[in-house]
Amino acid sequence: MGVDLSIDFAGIHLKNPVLAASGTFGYGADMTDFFDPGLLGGIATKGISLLSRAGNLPVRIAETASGMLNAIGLNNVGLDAFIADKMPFLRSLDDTITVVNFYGNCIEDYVELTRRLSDVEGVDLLEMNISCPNVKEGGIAFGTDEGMLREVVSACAAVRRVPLMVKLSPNVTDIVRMARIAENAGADALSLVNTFTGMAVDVQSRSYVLHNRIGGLSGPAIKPLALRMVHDVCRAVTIPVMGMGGILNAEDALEFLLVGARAVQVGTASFVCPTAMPEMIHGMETFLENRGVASVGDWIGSLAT
Amino acid sequence: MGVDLSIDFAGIHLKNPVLAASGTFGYGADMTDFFDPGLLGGIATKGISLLSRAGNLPVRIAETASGMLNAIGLNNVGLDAFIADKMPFLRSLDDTITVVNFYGNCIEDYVELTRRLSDVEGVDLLEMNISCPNVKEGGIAFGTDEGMLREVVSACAAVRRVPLMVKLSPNVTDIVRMARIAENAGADALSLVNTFTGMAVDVQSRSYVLHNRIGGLSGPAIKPLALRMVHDVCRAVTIPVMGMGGILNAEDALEFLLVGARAVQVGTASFVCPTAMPEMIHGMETFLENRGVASVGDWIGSLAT
Amino acid sequence: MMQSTKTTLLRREDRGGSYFLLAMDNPFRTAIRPGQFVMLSPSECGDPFLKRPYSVFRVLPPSGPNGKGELHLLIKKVGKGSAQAAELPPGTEMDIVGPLGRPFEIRKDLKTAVFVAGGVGVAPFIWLAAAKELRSVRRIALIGGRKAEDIQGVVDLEALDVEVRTATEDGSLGKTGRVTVLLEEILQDAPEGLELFSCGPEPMMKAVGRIAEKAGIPCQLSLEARMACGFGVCLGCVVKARDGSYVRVCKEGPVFPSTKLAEYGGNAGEED
Amino acid sequence: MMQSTKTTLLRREDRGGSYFLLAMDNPFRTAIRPGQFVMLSPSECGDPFLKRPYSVFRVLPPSGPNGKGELHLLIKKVGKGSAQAAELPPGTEMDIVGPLGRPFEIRKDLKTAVFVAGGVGVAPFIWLAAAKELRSVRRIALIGGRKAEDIQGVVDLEALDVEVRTATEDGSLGKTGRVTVLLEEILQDAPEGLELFSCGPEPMMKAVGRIAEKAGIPCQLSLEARMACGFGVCLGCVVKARDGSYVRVCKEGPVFPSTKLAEYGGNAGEED
Ligand SMILES: Cc1cc2nc3c(=O)[nH]c(=O)nc-3n(C[C@H](O)[C@H](O)[C@H](O)COP(=O)(O)OP(=O)(O)OC[C@H]3O[C@@H](n4cnc5c(N)ncnc54)[C@H](O)[C@@H]3O)c2cc1C
Ligand SMILES: Cc1cc2nc3c(=O)[nH]c(=O)nc-3n(C[C@H](O)[C@H](O)[C@H](O)COP(=O)(O)OP(=O)(O)OC[C@H]3O[C@@H](n4cnc5c(N)ncnc54)[C@H](O)[C@@H]3O)c2cc1C
Ligand SMILES: Cc1cc2nc3c(=O)[nH]c(=O)nc-3n(C[C@H](O)[C@H](O)[C@H](O)COP(=O)(O)O)c2cc1C
Ligand SMILES: Cc1cc2nc3c(=O)[nH]c(=O)nc-3n(C[C@H](O)[C@H](O)[C@H](O)COP(=O)(O)O)c2cc1C
Ligand code: FES
Ligand code: FES
Repeated sequence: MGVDLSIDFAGIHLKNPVLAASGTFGYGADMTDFFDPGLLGGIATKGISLLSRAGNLPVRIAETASGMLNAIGLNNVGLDAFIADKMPFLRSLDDTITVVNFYGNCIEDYVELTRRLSDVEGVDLLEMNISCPNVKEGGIAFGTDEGMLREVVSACAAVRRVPLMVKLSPNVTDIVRMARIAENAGADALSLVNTFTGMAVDVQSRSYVLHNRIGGLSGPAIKPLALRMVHDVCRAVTIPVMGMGGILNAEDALEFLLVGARAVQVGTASFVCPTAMPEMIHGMETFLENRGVASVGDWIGSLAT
Repeated sequence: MGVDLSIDFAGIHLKNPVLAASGTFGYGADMTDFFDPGLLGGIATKGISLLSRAGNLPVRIAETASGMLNAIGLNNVGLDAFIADKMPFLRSLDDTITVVNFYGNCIEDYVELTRRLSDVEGVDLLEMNISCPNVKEGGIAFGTDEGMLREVVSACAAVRRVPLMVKLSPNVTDIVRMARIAENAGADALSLVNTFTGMAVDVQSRSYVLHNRIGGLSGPAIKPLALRMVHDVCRAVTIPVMGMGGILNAEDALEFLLVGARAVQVGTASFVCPTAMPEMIHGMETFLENRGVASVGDWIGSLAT
Repeated sequence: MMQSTKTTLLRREDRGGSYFLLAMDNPFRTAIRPGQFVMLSPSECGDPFLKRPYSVFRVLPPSGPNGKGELHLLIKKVGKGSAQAAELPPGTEMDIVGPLGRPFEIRKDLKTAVFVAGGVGVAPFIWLAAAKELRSVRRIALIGGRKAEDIQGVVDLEALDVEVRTATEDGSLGKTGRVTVLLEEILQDAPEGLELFSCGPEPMMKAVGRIAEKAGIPCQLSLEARMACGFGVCLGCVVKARDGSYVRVCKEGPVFPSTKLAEYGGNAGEED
Repeated sequence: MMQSTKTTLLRREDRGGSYFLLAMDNPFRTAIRPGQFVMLSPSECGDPFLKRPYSVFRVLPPSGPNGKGELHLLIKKVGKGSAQAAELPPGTEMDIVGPLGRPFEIRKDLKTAVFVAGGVGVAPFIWLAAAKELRSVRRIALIGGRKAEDIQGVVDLEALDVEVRTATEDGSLGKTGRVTVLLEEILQDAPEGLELFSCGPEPMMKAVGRIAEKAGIPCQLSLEARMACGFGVCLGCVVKARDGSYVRVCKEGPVFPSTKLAEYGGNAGEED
């Protein structure tokens, strides 16, 4: 018995392909009451900016059918506090990789964050967030404008000293095109999808539910859309892809791996079920074992076509 | 008592703003067992092409969280049979408007369909489908390529003799841009959204669920995305907008009207609840009456900003 | 006349393995014909999103002046919806649409009706066997399945004086092997005025269709398909007809003459 | 220590109007402090998608050797989730996360505790009133609401020897007017070692905070916010602190000293 769940991802060893998604697991230490975060393949941190950010005014979340909108606005402690206060815990998780999600207002921010985070001990992978729909400045434009995408990825790739993963926005006509641009500009890996731009209004008060008016849709509602994008991108690039969007359980995670993702991130599911990730890891193991698949690597991309 | 639910839409009188969405109500006569289709504001037919089309191979549908994927592939009887066999019933519904959804493989097809449908007695509004994700040829490209959109809309606008509504694809980076292009090219109205491109795979069989591999996502799952797009487009154009995407009940419909749609279409809801539309019309009336809104026209676009 | 309405669950009966029977109020005004089905929502919330199609297993007439009569479904637990249905407490209100689809056709000159069922595919044959028009007809049910628990409906059919023969692949009940073995046996006797009625897994029905056509015996197949609406508007449930067109399982079917279908009978589908 | 676990509904008690009490197994190993809450999933399917936060109304100790103890919630039907919760049959298994959030703080020198509650905001005060540390403290509950049925928890509080005063806007029970009128009366007596504890609609709590700060009386407010997680990771539930930062209602709260909050007390929110 025993299925090998480990995988190589952009040269990094993952003991299993399940990571906590950025913005849904704090800085790794908030959910220790529920399970040992050291069980995870990795943890993607809340998006870090150079300076701390208070985020958007409330109301910040709205429930939708099989999903939720969030307009957190990249509320984070800022780079220095992150390194000083949050990295020690993340570093203490030996074989659970630390993925630092980061965000800038301009290319210079992104470059500086890449440079400085590359030097922080324990940072295994950088996840460049160019796709947050909840902040007014530059961020989102990098994710939807081809020229800006090329420029920011090239600039950061030039100074990275740990692998650089670019997190793609799903709010585009042709995500495969964006993926190729990021790959050609030097990205070591891709992650997708970030949230879809959406809105909720309240007929009782005749007003927007979110103070920010728009928010990002996540959760099972988006799974079919995310799966299609991950499928298409995996067929178009040679760098590894981390898939996400609406994954609730082992079967969902296995679907993303089946279409070619080498690992998955799990976000909203943790809100609904705090132990979703450890249960998912266990469920994947059982499923693969029952099917006689010896290693998760054999499952990845094995969709019949 | 009595709320005035009627509205003018592109010069057409709608007795109420609830229409059956294309592809979800056949040619109007299939659901008479459940309710009198003459109760509706209008009926959008299944997409008509010049020649009949068999559509895609099964499996054509897949259930998803709060939604479904379809890959019907514009299975339809073709223009001649539509006019001969299906229009008589639609024409018999006196004050329920007939919206003919149509689809071509090339500009010439669209132009011929526009020309010929314009002459058919009882056709009140043409709905140009340039956004079906389920057919391999031209269709989808018209909805996502700016140049092609401009060209096909201009060409059809030049020959239309009834109002021309362009149905926009949500699978674009900037739907407002597409909306403006359609408006400037001569569209009399816009409808949105068509379905979002998605995928389902089956981990048991390790294969695609849909024979067509990809399908269009509809149902409540997409409501927040559709609502944002309708909201943004309504603020950007002066022609009337018909909103749709995941509307299940009166509250959902009122949300689309609140952000500026002058009418709504209801699709997938009818599968889940065949009487969703008449119940919705009744519910809208009750809601507006309880709030002292005398006319649905006063509600439209009345979102507090 | 189709209705979209509500029904109340009266009781649930365990039928062994993953099978159970749901008895509910019959909410329909129109008589339900054998072979017709309903779309049932096993939950009051929106998850699962779509209703599920189930064949009508049995209808009990109203008892007493205000009785509504009962509608019975035989359900196999295979996924989310059926698992939820298996947990519903009596008294639950469920959304239901029906009666739907084209029923079995019963020829005037029918002398011997052979039902060929696989697993839960036996469901429509109880109501068919009970049809008035079949009372004076010889009725034989051939039921196949993987193991004993997959052989359902035997007591119900026998109570209606149907001759029942069974086969299981693991030999745990009846003949060892597939149900088609039982069918070949019947055909050797070549009874008069014979017609086949079949419902079950796709490969089984394809085989039955082929056998029937080779032997020149009329055969009606009750098909399954994924359905979104169940009443003809979504075009999601189609199957290829022999003329190359697509026909809707929910509307032109679920019951088709095997000769109408492209992939059942004839030379098609020899892969099994 | 927070737990994500399951609980079984024991019974539902109608409390008039749109209020009801749910009694369930207390599945938590950690003692629940007054002011803490749970996230409850009122349905076994994924609709509604998110859990709902509810204050702990009462905890009953385990009775008998294998007893688990009981957890009581007082719920007002306002939307989808609470409407579903109101229909659950006893025996239903529900997902629950808890105990969550920062409880009320009980000062050593507290002499008079005044609970100012609006509507279902009375919920946390039953468990607070029962706290060991408050046994020798004078406890006064001021409960306001629109009409009589909105005045909840009176018997429960009186059973704990709490002095209860009520006010309704329509005058159907107690004083006519808002609960703040009752509060002003209390403050005229200016009892010693006074502290306010308040929970209810936002405008009410803002008014209470203002009154408390004007009078120089400490005041703890139990806030509401839309929550996705309930345990600090989504950053969805924040409220503005007086220092300009955002604090999480689910983690730094739900109970805050009024002086910590930007829009409660001080000069803020005079719009009411
Ligand atoms: C006309 C008709 C009559 C039927 N009568 C009965 C009946 O009397 N008793 C009964 O138990 N079942 C019957 N079925 C089948 C029944 O509808 C399905 O078993 C049910 O929809 C499964 O729902 P679920 O939520 O339990 O499973 P799901 O979670 O939806 O699916 C479970 C698994 O089955 C697959 N699946 C689901 N539906 C289909 C399908 N139609 N074709 C192929 N694969 C599918 C899914 O991909 C999944 O792998 C009938 C179907 C039709 C079309
Ligand atoms: C810490 C805490 C403790 C609580 N304790 C209790 C309690 O003991 N008893 C009790 O009955 N309720 C309590 N609540 C409130 C309760 O969580 C909500 O009433 C519940 O989530 C509503 O869910 P629903 O599905 O019934 O309504 P929904 O359908 O979600 O919403 C109904 C309406 O209320 C609005 N709404 C929902 N939640 C909020 C919110 N947080 N703020 C503003 N508007 C909102 C919605 O927009 C909608 O218009 C508490 C909330 C918090 C944060
Ligand atoms: C509350 C919340 C906060 C998020 N914050 C971030 C963030 O800071 N940076 C980022 O790249 N993605 C962020 N995301 C997006 C998630 O990482 C993920 O891409 C998305 O939610 C889809 O996955 P899911 O459906 O599993 O949640 C956030 C999502 C949620 C719900
Ligand atoms: C089964 C099905 C078939 C459809 N066929 C068409 C079509 O022929 N032409 C078209 O423009 N849209 C078609 N649509 C899209 C709907 O008209 C509508 O735009 C979409 O489903 C979103 O609305 P809904 O969520 O209310 O279903 C179809 C949708 C479904 C579900
Ligand atoms: S299920 Fe919709 S047409 Fe058959
Ligand atoms: S509800 Fe998620 S942080 Fe408070």
